[in-house]
Amino acid sequence: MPKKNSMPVKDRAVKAGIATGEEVLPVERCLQIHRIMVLARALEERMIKMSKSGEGFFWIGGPGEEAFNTCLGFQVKKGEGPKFDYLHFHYRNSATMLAMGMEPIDAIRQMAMAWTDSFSRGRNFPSHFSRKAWNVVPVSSVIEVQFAMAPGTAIMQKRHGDGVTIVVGGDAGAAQGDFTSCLLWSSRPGNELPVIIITMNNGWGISTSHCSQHSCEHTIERGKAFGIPGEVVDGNDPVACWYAVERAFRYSRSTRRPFMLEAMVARLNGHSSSSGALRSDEPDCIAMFEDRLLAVDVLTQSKIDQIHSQAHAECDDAVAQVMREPRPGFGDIDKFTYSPSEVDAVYPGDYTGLP
Amino acid sequence: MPKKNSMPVKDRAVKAGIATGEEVLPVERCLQIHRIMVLARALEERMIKMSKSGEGFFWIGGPGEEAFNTCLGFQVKKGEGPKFDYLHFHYRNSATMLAMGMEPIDAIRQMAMAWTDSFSRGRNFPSHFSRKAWNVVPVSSVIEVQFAMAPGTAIMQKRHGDGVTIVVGGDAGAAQGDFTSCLLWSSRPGNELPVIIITMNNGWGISTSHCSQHSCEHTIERGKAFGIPGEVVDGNDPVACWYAVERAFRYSRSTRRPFMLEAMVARLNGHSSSSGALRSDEPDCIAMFEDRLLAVDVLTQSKIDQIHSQAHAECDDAVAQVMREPRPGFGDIDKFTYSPSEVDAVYPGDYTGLP
Amino acid sequence: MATMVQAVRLALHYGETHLGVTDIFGEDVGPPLGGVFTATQGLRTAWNSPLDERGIVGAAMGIAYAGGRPVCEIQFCDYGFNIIDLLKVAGNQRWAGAGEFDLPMVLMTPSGSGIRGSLYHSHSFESWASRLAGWKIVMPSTPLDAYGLMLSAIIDPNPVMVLLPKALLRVKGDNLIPGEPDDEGELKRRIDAPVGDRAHWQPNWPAVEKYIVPLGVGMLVREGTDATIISYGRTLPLCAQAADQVRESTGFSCDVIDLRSIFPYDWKMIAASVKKTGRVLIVNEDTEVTNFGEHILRRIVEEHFYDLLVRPRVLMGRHVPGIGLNPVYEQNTVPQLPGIKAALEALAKDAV
Amino acid sequence: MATMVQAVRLALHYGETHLGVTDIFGEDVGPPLGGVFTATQGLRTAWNSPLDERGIVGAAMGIAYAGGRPVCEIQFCDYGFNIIDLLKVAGNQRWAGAGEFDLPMVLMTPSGSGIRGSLYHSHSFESWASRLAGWKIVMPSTPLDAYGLMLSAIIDPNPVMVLLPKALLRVKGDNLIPGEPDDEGELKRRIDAPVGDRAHWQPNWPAVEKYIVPLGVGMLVREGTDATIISYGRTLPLCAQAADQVRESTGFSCDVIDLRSIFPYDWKMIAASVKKTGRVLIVNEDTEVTNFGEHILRRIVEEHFYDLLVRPRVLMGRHVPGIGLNPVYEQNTVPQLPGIKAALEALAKDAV
Ligand SMILES: Cc1ncc(C[n+]2csc(CCOP(=O)(O)OP(=O)(O)O)c2C)c(N)n1
Ligand SMILES: Cc1ncc(C[n+]2csc(CCOP(=O)(O)OP(=O)(O)O)c2C)c(N)n1
Ligand SMILES: [Mg+2]
Ligand SMILES: [Mg+2]
Repeated sequence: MPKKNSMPVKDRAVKAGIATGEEVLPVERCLQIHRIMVLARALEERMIKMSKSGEGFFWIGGPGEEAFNTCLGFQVKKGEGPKFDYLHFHYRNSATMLAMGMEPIDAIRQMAMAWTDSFSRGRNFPSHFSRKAWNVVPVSSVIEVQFAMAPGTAIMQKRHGDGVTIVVGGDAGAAQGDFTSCLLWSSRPGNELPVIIITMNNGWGISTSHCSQHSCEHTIERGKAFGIPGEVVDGNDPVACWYAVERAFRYSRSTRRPFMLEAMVARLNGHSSSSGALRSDEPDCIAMFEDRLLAVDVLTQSKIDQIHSQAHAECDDAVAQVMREPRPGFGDIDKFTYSPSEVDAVYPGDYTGLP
Repeated sequence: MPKKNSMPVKDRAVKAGIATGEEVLPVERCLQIHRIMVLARALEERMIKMSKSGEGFFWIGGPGEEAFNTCLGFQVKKGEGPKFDYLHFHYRNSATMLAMGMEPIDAIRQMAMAWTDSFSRGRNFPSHFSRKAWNVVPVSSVIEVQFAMAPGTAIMQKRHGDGVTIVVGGDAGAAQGDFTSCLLWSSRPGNELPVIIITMNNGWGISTSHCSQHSCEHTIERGKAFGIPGEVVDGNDPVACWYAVERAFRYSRSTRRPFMLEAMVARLNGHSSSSGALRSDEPDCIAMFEDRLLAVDVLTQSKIDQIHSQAHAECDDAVAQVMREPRPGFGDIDKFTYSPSEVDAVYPGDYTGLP
Repeated sequence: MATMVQAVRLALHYGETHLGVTDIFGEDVGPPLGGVFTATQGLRTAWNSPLDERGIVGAAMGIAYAGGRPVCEIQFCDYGFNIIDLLKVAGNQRWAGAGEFDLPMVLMTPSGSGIRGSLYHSHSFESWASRLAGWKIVMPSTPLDAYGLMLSAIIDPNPVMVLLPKALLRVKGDNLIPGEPDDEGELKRRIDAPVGDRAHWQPNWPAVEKYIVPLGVGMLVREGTDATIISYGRTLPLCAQAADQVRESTGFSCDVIDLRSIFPYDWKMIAASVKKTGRVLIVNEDTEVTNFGEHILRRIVEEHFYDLLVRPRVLMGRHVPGIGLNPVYEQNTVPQLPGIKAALEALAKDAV
Repeated sequence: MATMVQAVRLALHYGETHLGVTDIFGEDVGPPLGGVFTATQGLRTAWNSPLDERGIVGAAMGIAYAGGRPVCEIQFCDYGFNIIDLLKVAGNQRWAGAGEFDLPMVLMTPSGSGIRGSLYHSHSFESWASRLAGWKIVMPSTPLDAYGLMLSAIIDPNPVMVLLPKALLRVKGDNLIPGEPDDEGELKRRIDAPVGDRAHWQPNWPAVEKYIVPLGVGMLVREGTDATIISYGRTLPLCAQAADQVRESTGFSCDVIDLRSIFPYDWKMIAASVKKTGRVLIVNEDTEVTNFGEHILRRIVEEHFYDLLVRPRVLMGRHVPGIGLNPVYEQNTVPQLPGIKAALEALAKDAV
């Protein structure tokens, strides 16, 4: 199990940065993370607005999870195929996608249900990503099924290179059997798998508190019986998140074994637009990070304001553009059902209605 | 969590008996247990014969689990309704049923698929018991679903008296999500349930070894994250089993909380008749117990032989009688589908075919 | 008049005060939310479960085995596809267990499209459910029927599934539930939890009364002579509307049957009407391959083939992997009023 | 000639040596057992999984996402009722995910009655499976078709489910698989694992060849002029036998169609035959409420109502909670030869 302070000494010493305990995150990295966090927040806020204005319908997303998700995204070994990392997300991972390089407009296209939505062609809810070039497998709304699939991608990765599988879910969802399936399948003796099993613990499943249903405070405790090490991290602290994610990646990538991470996060806009997407008074990881950046003069308030307004402008522009883009039409309903097949006499191409 | 030696001092001291460590099981109890173990074995062997002779088809059962199962059966608070214990068995619990007072002929009627089979009317596989008067809910072949149901009976018991729910499954089956559901639902904070969660660990799931699939040696380790105490017991030793079961009952009955028990047992006739029901060379709990009973002169070899032949004779007689009993007929196919209902216009009584 | 979701809440209240209901539970069913559709607000025996549908159904079975009368909820039927094995066991336990145990459990779940739910909040469940031998399945299309069917579901000592059409949950009825206050605003004030802090809120239940819609009894919502329309749930009011419009414009008049019970269904009512009209249109929104409406058609063909004057028709949802979020998808995936009307007009035009 | 289970084994061998199959897995699928029906003995890529059907399907999906070609097994389809949600996701992921990922996975599972399996080894799965949009579903009735369909299932880049009729798994075929040794004993010696110690056993695979049964193509196993019988799986040979006997005794001759593919089904073949004969008998053993055969009937009624000379018939399993172990239950729950013959004779007698 990796040690908390296993960060190379030089990183800690040579550069000034933001510190949590003995861990210091270099300034440039902090700024990079901050920018994505802000962009992610602006994106979500714009999408919430869309859900109220009728430019979209339903909203669900990740305000409050930006610190962790951004640190995760920057450290992914991004690419296509089993030599790269696979990502099995839940519906609050937009910051991870942005850190990996997604343009905000991509998310907005999905929110706007446009035909140009490359994740689902206007079919799926927001933050239900799917991108083959980055090994982001399709996000489904069915809580926790990604945990049943994650061992599969890791089985392939164990045979090719040093890619790892990342699977992310909520705290309430850990009640599903699939969470245990993931622990079990990732730890079969002699067949341990490089899976990073992540719980984003915001303390709630819709209206039901974690502590009312779960006797264990942290889901990583469930890993012990399977010999899976794990760590709980303050998901509001990008410095702590950065190094926790780094340790998890280092461990899984090198040992080819599973690791658990649990980020304690906020749910800043409630569960979804169904519950109003109202702002809660939980701690805000961006504001807190900005206080720290301001305190050591890494950023000024006016620079921060500028970053925010740039992010908002980028999202506004994206919405404006998307509103001019095509929507799906009647004839698009069957598309992408089947991949072309040389052995299918009825559907050699795509699905075309009943045989 | 109960201590291993919490048995009242008087029980240990006043009577001679068979000892395991500091635990001593009184002679009379030993003889009672031995008789049921032998009867259970004779019953299973007779049913295996039936599966080969055509008097029945498929056999599955509990040779190798008699020591534990008998000790369990004797300590059940037997009766109907939530004030008594509920039993959610797997398909190897015939010794428990015999210890509770079942006649061997009841099991044979099911094996023979007779209409007189009170458990399933000739419909289900052997050892798929169902007896309302004893709170034995119907056994299904679907591995581990009983673990999803067990919290339900315990919810009712927690409201009425001191009954506990007993749920039993195999080691391989603990891979199913339902096993975890049972741990989780039994340990909800403030809503802990009196469930005794039992794994009969014979090291195999059909042809697949436990250690090839499970990183934890014992399923009770899985309980720790849920705050559920547990104990592993040598399932071949009736003395150890007796007191382990006693501790489990005492804990769950008095604290109204869950407890885990894992009995390390043998699978003496393989998985089922599908794999031949051939005798394996694993340790035989009956032979071992008899050696101990012989060693302290509690039984003689001729008395043992007599007990065995009586048991076999009882089973042979039962088979002979069952062969004369009625079989289900064509008209019986729909029966017992529905309970009579005052609000159903189509099926006020039972099911009678399509509307 | 009460909405369907209020009607369900009133029925559950009647259930826990008069019919022995011991537990109403599921994800977010208890306080503070009282269900994502508010169906379980203010109920004395309502509680929140873990996010575990298998545990929910299993617990309901256990409670029913042990003498309780549970009503469990699957938050959306779309999340009931990992429990079919448990539903099968619930349906077969009595048959397989020589009738030793009754299993008086109710499973309620919102079903169908119409709430812009995208893939996982638009599924229909009745075709799957109809395959579960040992179960009884109902699906109301009005608040009053929801009340009466829920009471029957609770009273019946067998597993009963109550499918609630998502699209109709917030629609008001035309009839008062016996005991319901005349004034809608009053009902709302008395039984709808306030927005915001609910810590000290208590409902003030009206004294609703016993009202039974028996299982297996359909409702003839329109009477006519020329054709038979068979439907239920979300598409039922559309069928009634289509029938009215076609009758208005052409004089072609239809029996419109609201099945209400999917199983057992009211075969007598169907058969009598088909015999009378010789023209059949079956409408539901579940997917079109191996659909419950195809079963009804098979029964009609089997027993009334020679009574059919023209080709019978079945309108269903398309066999595609899901219903997409953009309205163009839903509009063109499941039957809507124009399509139903067109099918009816075509049926009317078919020469004998 | 190879049995169906041997044919499946040979196909999987061809798959892992020629078609890129990377993983064949499930409960007891790997050594030493090689599957409870021996379908996976001696295969290089076969391995044992935990007793967790959800994990099995999930792992197959993950493997397929990551460029592998998995064939996973559900030991009996009877244990596939807790995975319907995962199967739905497998079927909809491409549609919902803008076609980003293919999911070239095969799920194989024994289906149907006929092995004295009691409640949980006698279920049929095809009606459930046919409702899974995005999947392709096949069910062979001969070893050669099992071989050719399995190869197609492997080659097809979409999720394909191979339902293997339990009752026919040990039945020998009438045709050699290309590359199969002429001598049955030789085949057995070369590819069946010995009873007892298998630690050092290695199969000696014959050089079987590529042989494709395309998806969506039925097989006309009997040709006739008077009626059309549509079936598949266990009931198909019974239908052929019934057709032969009735033809022999009365001269009434039938097309007998072995669908082979449940979805997509061979509508052209069905339609052409129905048009020709005007008399229809559909036979399968799945339960009779919301049955896939009822879907086929609906298509026929929809498109060939006026071609039907007499009332079409569907024979199916009874809507009861299960198939009991005593043979009286199975005999009278699912179609058997006498019942099929009787139905055919009745169809023949119906006046035009
Ligand atoms: C299988 C399933 N059951 C129920 C739901 C409805 N649902 C959507 S989100 C949610 C709560 C999830 O809580 P958690 O796992 O903690 O994630 P969070 O939303 O808090 O990030 C529920 C019950 C679902 N999507 N899938
Ligand atoms: C859900 C399910 N999957 C598969 C099976 C087939 N099956 C029957 S017993 C068995 C092995 C069970 O092993 P274990 O749980 O250790 O119990 P044991 O038989 O060893 O007592 C399997 C795979 C089943 N009955 N149910
Ligand atoms: Mg949460
Ligand atoms: Mg075992």
